[in-house]
Amino acid sequence: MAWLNKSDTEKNSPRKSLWIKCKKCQSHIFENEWIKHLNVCPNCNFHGNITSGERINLIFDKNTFKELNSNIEPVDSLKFVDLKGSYKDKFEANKKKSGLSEAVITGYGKINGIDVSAAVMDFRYLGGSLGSATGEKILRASNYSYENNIPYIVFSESGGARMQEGILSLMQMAKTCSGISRLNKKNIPYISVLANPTTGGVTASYAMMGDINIAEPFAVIGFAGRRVIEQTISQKLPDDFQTAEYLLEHGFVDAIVNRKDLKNYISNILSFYNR
Amino acid sequence: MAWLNKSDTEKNSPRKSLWIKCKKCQSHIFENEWIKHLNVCPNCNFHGNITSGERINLIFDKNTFKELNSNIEPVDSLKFVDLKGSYKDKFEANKKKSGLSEAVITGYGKINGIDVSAAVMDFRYLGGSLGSATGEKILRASNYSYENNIPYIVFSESGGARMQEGILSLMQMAKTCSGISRLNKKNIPYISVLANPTTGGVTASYAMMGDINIAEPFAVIGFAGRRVIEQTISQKLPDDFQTAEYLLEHGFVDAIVNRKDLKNYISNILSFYNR
Amino acid sequence: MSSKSKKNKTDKVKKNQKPGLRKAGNGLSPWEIVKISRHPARPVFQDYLKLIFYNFIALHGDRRFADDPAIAGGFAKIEGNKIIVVGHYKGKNTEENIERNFGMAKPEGYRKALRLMRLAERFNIPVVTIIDTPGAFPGIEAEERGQAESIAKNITEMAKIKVPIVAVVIGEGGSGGALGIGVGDKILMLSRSIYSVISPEGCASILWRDAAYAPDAAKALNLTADALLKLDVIDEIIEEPSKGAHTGINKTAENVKKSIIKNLKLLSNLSVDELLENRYKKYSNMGKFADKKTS
Amino acid sequence: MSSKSKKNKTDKVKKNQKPGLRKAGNGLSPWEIVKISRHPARPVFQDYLKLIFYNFIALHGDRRFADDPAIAGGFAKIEGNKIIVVGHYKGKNTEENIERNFGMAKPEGYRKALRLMRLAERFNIPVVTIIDTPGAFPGIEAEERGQAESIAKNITEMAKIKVPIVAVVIGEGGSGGALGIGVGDKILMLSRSIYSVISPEGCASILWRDAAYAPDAAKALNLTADALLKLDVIDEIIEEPSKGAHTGINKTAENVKKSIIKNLKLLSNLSVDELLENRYKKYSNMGKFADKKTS
Ligand SMILES: [Zn+2]
Ligand SMILES: [Zn+2]
Repeated sequence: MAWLNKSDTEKNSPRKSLWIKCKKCQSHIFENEWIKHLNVCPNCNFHGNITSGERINLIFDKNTFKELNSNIEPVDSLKFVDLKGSYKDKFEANKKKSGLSEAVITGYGKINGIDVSAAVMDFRYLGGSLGSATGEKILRASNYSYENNIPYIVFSESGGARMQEGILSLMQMAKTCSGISRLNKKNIPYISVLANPTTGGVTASYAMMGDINIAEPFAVIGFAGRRVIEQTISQKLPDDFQTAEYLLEHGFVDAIVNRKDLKNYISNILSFYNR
Repeated sequence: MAWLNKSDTEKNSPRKSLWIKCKKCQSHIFENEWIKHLNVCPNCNFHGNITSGERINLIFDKNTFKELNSNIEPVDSLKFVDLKGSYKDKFEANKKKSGLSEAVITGYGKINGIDVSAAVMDFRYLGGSLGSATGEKILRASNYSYENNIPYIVFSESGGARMQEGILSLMQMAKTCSGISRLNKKNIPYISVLANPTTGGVTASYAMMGDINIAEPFAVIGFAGRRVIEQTISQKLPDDFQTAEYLLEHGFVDAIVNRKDLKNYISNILSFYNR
Repeated sequence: MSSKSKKNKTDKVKKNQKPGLRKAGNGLSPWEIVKISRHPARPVFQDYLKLIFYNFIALHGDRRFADDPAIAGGFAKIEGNKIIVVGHYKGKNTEENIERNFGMAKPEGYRKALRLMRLAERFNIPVVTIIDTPGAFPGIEAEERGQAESIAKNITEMAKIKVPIVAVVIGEGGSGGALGIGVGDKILMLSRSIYSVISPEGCASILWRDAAYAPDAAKALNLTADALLKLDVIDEIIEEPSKGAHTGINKTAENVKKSIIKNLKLLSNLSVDELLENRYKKYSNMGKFADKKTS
Repeated sequence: MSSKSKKNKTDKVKKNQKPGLRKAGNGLSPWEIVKISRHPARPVFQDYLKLIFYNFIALHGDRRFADDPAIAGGFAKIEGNKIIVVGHYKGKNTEENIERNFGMAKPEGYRKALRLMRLAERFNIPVVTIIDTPGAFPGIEAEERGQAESIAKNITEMAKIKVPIVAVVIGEGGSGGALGIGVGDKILMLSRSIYSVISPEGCASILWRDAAYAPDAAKALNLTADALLKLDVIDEIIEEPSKGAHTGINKTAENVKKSIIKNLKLLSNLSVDELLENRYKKYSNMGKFADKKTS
């Protein structure tokens, strides 16, 4: 659970601490308690990140999830180098640290007995960013739905497009959506689950295109970054701006569902699919 | 031109006057001048009503318009009687006065050489209201487009559904739109021209469903009546509320076109149709 | 095909529904029926959601601007049938009514309804709509966001929805605001509900120049279920107690359920092409006019 | 089919475009090209509307909320070809830019664009999109009306539009705001225009923690036409004067016209099925990744 330290606890809290500090209410939660609650704050219901593996365990019937295309990995096609070094070094370090070879795990499995194809993003790997390999895996997963006539589900948790791949990352928006477009034509249901955070190019592509969009409580979901908007308007934004609750009110998500209820919620919806 | 007296001049101005008072700027315009300008105020560009016959002359190539279904007329199926008498008496009086047998003339013709089917509403007849016979004629006109694969154009000028036919008038919204729906499926272009006024059930059905919606300047276009809304909100509405200009700003009409330019504007659009 | 099934329907009505139909009008004036249709205790959409629908999964939002609380909808089951249900959502008390805008929808409500109906197409399950509204909301923001466009769009698109649509008027069928979710293959109506092109008060204030003539207008408008059945606008009257559904909620709900199930079954036998062709014919036959050439 | 035509294209590029491609990069750093792409005198959409399009009929509105002045579009002709043209509309001066929001569209702009593309389907004429935006507008109202949804929807729907789509980047191709009207069968780019996932300044302030590193970011991002052609993201580079289109507007416009016409002709030979299949293949092939199993 080393990743928890990065993504859900204060970076400067010492690793040895068994307390997790909730990002939202700032309560200190005993680590076991936090994990027992599926990384949800028992005090304020803030939903922290969970790993793709944990998500899969949570959603899929035991031993039914079969990963596909794990062999697809990024390349540093632009030889991108910034202040902190090369993209290649970065994704290799991320791989080492997270044990993941991309920001998404894709495959198929059963949810309360219903067959689906799925893509599960993982924030640990480069902030869940959308690169070429990410896009390839997500498209292949939707094509698996297309070919097998089974519903498609994506769990998003992403900072957006992966800058280090330049325009190629932007094009993954079109690539993944071309897959969604095919599902639409064939009338195959697509459910998008938006976890905290889902922003930028991921929100502006497949994550917002669900036939049904489901958000986790308090998830930040938006296109432009908060800071960018505050610069544009030269004033502070309200606290609830770009939250799941804000998006529900503005008509962009169908429901906000607690993590513990998500599996049954999804399978309930899928049970209505009649083809 | 007796109707001008009712619809475009002050009712209490004596008929013998050769002056038309503009509804918008209140200027007194010499009648010949008014007619020469196609019933448009030379002072403020307010577009007054024109008869269906004048509209046809204005839009269609000479002697190309052929009327269809002129035999369709209203019946007083509800035996509707209000304070002023029966619906039957009312529409018969309207027929006598206007020479029209319904609030719409339908048929086909050529616009700068392009074949179209068209419905031209006429405000003189019961305020251009939508009754069963109106709806039947409008549906038949769209079906003429459907069967002959030619574009469809409706010129609306209507106070809305015809109350004296009760629910049957409401159902004409669904009836006329079922015709538009068929045109959509067959990808046959439908142009809606909205003249002053186009309100209520006519706006909330075929008039707003144009692939291209064109409004005449200053035309009042809306769903709920001004007075009803003012009662709801207990305050006066701004002057431009529900005008063509307001609708353009809010994204509901493609263009505001002067009456004198309308024929060429429409034929320019139709010249792009490529089937 | 359409006219045949229409005939069947009419026959059935004559055989089975006539007594109810007569009872519907029996002893009650149209204005009394108007008042029953608006009775504060009259069961509303959320009552039926509890009584006859189950596994309801509420879905939200028009994906454009907002989620309109005046219209609710989502997946639901009714006697084992998977459906999408969409309806006007009046409140049960003043507070709820203010929140729900008295069931008066804005454009985002109609757009949400259309989105859900298209979802029904994707999932290949029928649509049931529940109509109960004084009318579409007559406010500035509704006009400025396209009240007319949203209703027009729904009416036009509902003609193409490739799954069966059953519409049920349970209270007030208020004009375009009702029709905006009302273009169905079958239109059912509770015997004390109304469906009208304009409210009796509105009609009276225009044609009688005094809203106090509403009872006269109610009579003239032919807005009761039995009048509408005679006009071939609705397909079936659903029985409710003589004094109104609120005096026998469970029995009324049971009748509503039976009628919905019966009609869903009838429609399920049709192919998509037949369904859409019948729907087109149904609406193309709406209205009464004279054909002077042939008459 | 797609890979074959891709090969053909690549061959052609190798034969005909290489000199231009070389010239494009020649002597100019990516950052200099960024500055040229944003030059205040650089021709914008309305210049091309005057120079290469004619019979333009502007159409307005998203039929939902507003008409966004940051995106313009309508019917037009180009060398005898009937098309729908849609593009970002930057102003020619500060006043116009404020009115047009500097070509930064809001959701209603993208929704208008989609409406017009569907109109092209109805009229059966191709779509030409003109891309020139710093990005989608990053403001509260844009977020609250669904900036993300509107772009996502366009990208998804453009994959299905049943007529050819040619996209031309004439200045700034700013991220999702560009892609929102940029999913074409052919993507053309002026040699001094840019197309990037993020502005160099934005990238620098995140990855270099200082916007002053924008020139470095510009280089790293590979945002120039020649870089994008090598990455198989665009199909063709359109020549412009070395110092920028504003130093030779007429000649540049002529080149843009020729390129559009050439590509419209190529696409007009395809059936709708081929067109959509090729479009799908084009985008499904976007990106570079390692397949560890096969490599
Ligand atoms: Zn907390
Ligand atoms: Zn005037």
